[in-house]
Amino acid sequence: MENKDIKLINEDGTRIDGRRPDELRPIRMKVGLLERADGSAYLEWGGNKILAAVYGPREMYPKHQQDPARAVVRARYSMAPFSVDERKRPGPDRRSVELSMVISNALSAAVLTEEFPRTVIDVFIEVLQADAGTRIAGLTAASLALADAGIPMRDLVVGCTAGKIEGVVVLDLNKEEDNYGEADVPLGILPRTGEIVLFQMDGMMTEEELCTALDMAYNAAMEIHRMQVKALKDVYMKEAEEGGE
Amino acid sequence: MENKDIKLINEDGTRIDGRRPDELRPIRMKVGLLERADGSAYLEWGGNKILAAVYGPREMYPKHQQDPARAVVRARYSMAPFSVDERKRPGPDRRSVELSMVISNALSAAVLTEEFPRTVIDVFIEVLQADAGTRIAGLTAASLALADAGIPMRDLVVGCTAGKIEGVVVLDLNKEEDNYGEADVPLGILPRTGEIVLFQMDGMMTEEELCTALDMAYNAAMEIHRMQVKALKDVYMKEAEEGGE
Amino acid sequence: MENKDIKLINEDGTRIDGRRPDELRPIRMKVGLLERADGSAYLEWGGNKILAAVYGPREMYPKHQQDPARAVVRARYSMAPFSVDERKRPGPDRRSVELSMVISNALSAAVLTEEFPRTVIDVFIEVLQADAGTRIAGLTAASLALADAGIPMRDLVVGCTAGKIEGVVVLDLNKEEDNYGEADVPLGILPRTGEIVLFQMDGMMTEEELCTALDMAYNAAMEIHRMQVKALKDVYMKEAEEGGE
Amino acid sequence: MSTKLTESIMSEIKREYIESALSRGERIDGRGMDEFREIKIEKGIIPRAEGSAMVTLGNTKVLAGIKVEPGEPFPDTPDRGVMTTNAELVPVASPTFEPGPPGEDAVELARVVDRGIRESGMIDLGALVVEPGEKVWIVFIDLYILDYDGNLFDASSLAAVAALTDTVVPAERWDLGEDFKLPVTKLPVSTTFVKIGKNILLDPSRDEEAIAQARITVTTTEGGMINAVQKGLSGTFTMDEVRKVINKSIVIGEQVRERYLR
Amino acid sequence: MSTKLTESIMSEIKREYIESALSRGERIDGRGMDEFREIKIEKGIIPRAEGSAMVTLGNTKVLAGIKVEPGEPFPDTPDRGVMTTNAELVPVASPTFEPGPPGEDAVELARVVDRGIRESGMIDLGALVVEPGEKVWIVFIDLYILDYDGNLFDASSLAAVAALTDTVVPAERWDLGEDFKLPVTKLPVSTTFVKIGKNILLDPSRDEEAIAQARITVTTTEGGMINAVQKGLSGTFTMDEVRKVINKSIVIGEQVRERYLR
Amino acid sequence: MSTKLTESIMSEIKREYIESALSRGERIDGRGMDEFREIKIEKGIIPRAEGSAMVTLGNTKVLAGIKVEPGEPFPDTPDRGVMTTNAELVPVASPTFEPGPPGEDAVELARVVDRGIRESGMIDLGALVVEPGEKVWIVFIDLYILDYDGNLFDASSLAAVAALTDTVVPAERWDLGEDFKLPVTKLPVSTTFVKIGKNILLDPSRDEEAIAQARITVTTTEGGMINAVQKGLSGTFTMDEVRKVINKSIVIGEQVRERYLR
Repeated sequence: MENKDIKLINEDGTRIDGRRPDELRPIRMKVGLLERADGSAYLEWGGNKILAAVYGPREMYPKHQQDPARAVVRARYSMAPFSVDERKRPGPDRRSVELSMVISNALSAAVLTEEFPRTVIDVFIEVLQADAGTRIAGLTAASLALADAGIPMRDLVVGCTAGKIEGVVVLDLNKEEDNYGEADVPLGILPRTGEIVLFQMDGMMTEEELCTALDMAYNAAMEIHRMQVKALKDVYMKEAEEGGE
Repeated sequence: MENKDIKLINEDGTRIDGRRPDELRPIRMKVGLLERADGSAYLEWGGNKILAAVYGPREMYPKHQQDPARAVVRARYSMAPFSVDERKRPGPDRRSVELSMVISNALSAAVLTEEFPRTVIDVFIEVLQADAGTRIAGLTAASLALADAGIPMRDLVVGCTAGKIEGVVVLDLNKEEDNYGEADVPLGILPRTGEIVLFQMDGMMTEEELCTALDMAYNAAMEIHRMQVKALKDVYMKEAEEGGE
Repeated sequence: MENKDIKLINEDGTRIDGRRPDELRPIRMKVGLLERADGSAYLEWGGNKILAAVYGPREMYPKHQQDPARAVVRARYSMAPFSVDERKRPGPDRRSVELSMVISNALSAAVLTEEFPRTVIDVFIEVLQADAGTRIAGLTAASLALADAGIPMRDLVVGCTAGKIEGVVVLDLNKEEDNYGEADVPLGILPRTGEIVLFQMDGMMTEEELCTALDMAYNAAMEIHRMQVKALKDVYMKEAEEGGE
Repeated sequence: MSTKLTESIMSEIKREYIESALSRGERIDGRGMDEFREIKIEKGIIPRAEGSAMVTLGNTKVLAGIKVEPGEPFPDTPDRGVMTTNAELVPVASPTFEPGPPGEDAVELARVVDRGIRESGMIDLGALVVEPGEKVWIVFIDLYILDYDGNLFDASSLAAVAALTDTVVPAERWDLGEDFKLPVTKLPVSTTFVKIGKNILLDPSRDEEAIAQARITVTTTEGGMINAVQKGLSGTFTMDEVRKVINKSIVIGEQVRERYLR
Repeated sequence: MSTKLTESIMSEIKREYIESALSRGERIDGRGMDEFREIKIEKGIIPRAEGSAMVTLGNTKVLAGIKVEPGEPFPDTPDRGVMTTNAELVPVASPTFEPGPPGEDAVELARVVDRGIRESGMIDLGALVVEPGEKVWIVFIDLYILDYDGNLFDASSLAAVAALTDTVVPAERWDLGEDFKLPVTKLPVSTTFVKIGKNILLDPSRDEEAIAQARITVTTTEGGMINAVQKGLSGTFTMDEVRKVINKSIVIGEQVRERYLR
Repeated sequence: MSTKLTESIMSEIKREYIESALSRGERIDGRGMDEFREIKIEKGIIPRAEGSAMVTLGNTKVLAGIKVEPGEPFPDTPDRGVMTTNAELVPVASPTFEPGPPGEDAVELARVVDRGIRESGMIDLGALVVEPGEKVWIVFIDLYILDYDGNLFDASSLAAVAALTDTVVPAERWDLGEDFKLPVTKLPVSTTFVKIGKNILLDPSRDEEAIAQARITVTTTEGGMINAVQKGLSGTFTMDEVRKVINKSIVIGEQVRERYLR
């Protein structure tokens, strides 16, 4: 996170892509597009293109990883080789191992895991094109895929990233802002209770800045949650219609 | 498969090693030379030197790979580090993974796998020196090793390669022809019925050329099959004699 | 083992660190310093700093490696990345695989393995700083950790290294002597019976030199064994005292 | 294990259903023996990649992404660019696909697709040289299988070929001159058949693949040239069957090329 | 499996014991909610390393060793040195740690420690350049967990920071001028809390970690700056709890810095 | 598991048979205690390799192949070629050998063979320099175990040494001057003994190895020099036994060298 010669904030306070500090990039969601998966969702968020699929609950293998009291939610975050400017070698790196872990934890907080002891719920998140904020976009898509798979949850999971660029706290960093900005704060919540299920930060911020960023991301997450609900409604209304034909 | 300055066909129609277009390289086969293996065979074919050994039927491990209805024939094609001009690093590469698969499939077509459910028949093919056509040489040797191990088969498996060099369809490419020729057609058959169990091709051929190549390889395979039968007879006659001493 | 310009033996017969040919480097031992391990020991020997920990006997996993008649003693020798001048990449290399094996064998000779069939006794040896002779230092520490874990043994295991530098047979090579000397003879024994449990050698020695080296290492091992006994007494007397308070 | 039991019963039922239809000369989805399922090709859907295409073949979905980067040529071909093909059976695509390095199915798939493209000379590798022997363009073809409903070979091959025709070499990003379209000279098409009993079917669905004895893929190019063949599975073909398949592949390949790739 | 049974009963007993103490506002080892266990830092204990420190936090023991070697810079930062952090959950430390490449716990640990140090700008990477774009100093931070009794994050972070302040760049060994102290400008401190029921506890012991629902680590530097946050485990925090933890981390971080690192 | 049972009974029967013969001072194959099985060495059987040799020792078969290629020297020995030894327990050789990267047995085997050759100075590495510090010849010794019937150490060592004496450095292929014979100055020979009860036996067969308590390999060279020792297995030797083995190894090693390697 180094400030090069790039100017991230214009004189009128807008950002390099013309957004206001608290403005989201365009978001599109689609639920249930894969044939084989038990549940699936596709999400475009700025330049991010992300596919999530759910399989399960199914028997946990190897057996010694079973939890006799609940289902294990096992998310796997993965980037396609062509999703970034320089080709990424296939296979997990340390970053994707960590992101898989924090996403697994965040989803576990929402799923009623105690209903399916000894099973695993596999959540696969494929980043087809990356444009900053992929972990939160992946989390948001994964939660839709879980809903599509009919997995009982006490709430959807939704999130947003805030950050700091050229001293200003802003919402939803894009790639240039992420590369040259000063801080990055991904946040995931359960919208019904406002509980925090994912929270990371790196960069350099004062306490006040961080709290501002948290509030900004929190409010945006609530807005994105409304899109989630709409996307789910769309698919089920469509199904109902088709069912009625 | 790039045509360099090398001239592969002489003015009299013979090839760089003096063979006619439809002439095989010298082939020698020896059955049952290893002490430990359940069956084994050694084959020299041109400059190829290939050892095949069979273990099994034996219990399949790990268990979840067992087939409750039949034996799994699991061939593993491997090249010794010193078998080629530039030392090959030990361990499987993508090419050997693919060849192991097509050879496994070809042998499975011959073995009466339904007689040994839940077991594995391991076939190890070691290329000690490589000189083009190793997959077919390995397949031919493997089938002898299976016979030597007493594995019930509905037929031996045998094969030959044809190809195209400087526009001419020829039999049994050697290394230079394989490197600088225009196409390569490995074929494996069950000689009794003439069924095709292995068939690959790469290069550039017309339909007519490919069919000519197939016929050529087919006929040669029948000839090589006679050598297989002789090699097996030799070893059993020798055993019978020794048994009678 | 190449002799550079370095002079390893002074004119008065002493070595570059001032020792006589048959003199040990300073050795310090401490038993039972880790909280979690079943047994542990820390050993400083010259510049070597080595930690050994024992877990077990515990159920052997995977099961097919169980020995129905006895416990398996499984030592793992490992060097910390910062233990040597040039950072060592984490993970086992071929050298550590071999040393783990010879140390496992040497410890197995002492442990009454028949008392714990089907189990494994894990011995972890971590070289935190390396200064020649680490395998023997690790073996000596491991044997203390086994004792600390209360594993029944017919004897402690102890060892020492001898070697040859500039034509002279000397005891307990240090790093420079190991790098530029002519031979290295690590020896491990059971002190009660004098049986040899570990013996390797590499370099160039006559029969007489090798036998001299063996005797020298053997006698030093007996001396180090007295330190082992003292270190164990110290810890148990301290425990007894504390128990009595 | 009741799931496994159910699976096994279901697969037996499907087998009978497919075979009984075939005995009447029909496929269960109503297709002719030599008919592809519906094909849809969307190019350019991953703008960050140098080229991309999503192919939908029935319910099978394959995304091909192309990256082009400068690198070293192979020592024995100093004056040619490099191409390399990788396939990932992404676990979103099927309950049986597992995360991890490519298994033998993924390796075979990548290698068969690669051979068809390479041997056809589709990419003019001679035009991908920056400095002979030192620096050439490396074309990475990455196949991402997203939904598996049979016939990955043809779907992947189509996706790779379509993505390559969509590819621009990003020379400017590397300060190596102006961007230019990847020089493409041929359009190889693969056609895959399976054998079920005596029947030979083009473009098998997943249910058909599950009960097939043998498989064969033939890749052809303009002018009736054959560039790659791969026989798969442990069943057999007769020589006559093989000849017919080769002939059909040339004819059908040309139709696919005309309709979807031109 | 009687061992497993015993373990499970023991852990239930421990849970009740810890929770009942917490319900009285107490921790089982008598500490206050925002109190660290005893901290001991020994620097320089591995003289062969370029820097080292052993940190004892209660019964938890972490050894950090620093190696510094010349190498190539990253292409996008030709004028900066490189730092890299690796953590090994060495199997001496716990019956549940297994030999082998770092698992997800070790990866998370290394990455969180790394972020705190990196984002604080602790190491002046701009001063670690030998020849821009060609040769820079690479700082390897290796964390060796030797005894695991809870809160590896703070113990590892302390060990890494202390070891870095002990580090001398071995320029002479590589014929690159005179040795010099690693230029260190900040002293980041991480503070880790867990949530058990409604209680939020600093520096959890292993028994407390075992029953915690959620974990949070905040790394702060001089002047109340926050450099890294990591929420862990599958439980949740309220926004209010998070704000309090952030504030406490700044205060307590400054105390630790003053007392142990200055 | 009836196979396992049978195996276990068979091995018990073999043990009694071998031990009872030894109690009469005999080995089951009639050999003397210090006698090798029949040794056969065929050099040059892999013409494509730079050197090769197949060694048959009783029923044990080891093929050694040598490749020699130009490469970089180690930084600390810029004026010396490089040698490296690798052993593959090829799964053709035994029902218990599995495909995959070398296990600990293969690693030990390769390292012991390597030490004997390296420490004897057999290969004149100083004569394998093309350009000091830049380019030297790398000698790859690959041991391929083809049939395992005991005593891989001596069979492999013999095969490696014989193959090295057969080796021509392929300088012409790399445009580095004329081909030349690999400069070989010594002929190290390893002799391996096992201990069964009180008996110490040279060149153990597989059945003897299966019941041996301890193993020792001593590699010696011209002039009675000892270059490598490796004690194996978990049994013990007395100091007296070790001294005798060392002495015998020198004597027998010289006989083998004279008879098979000169």
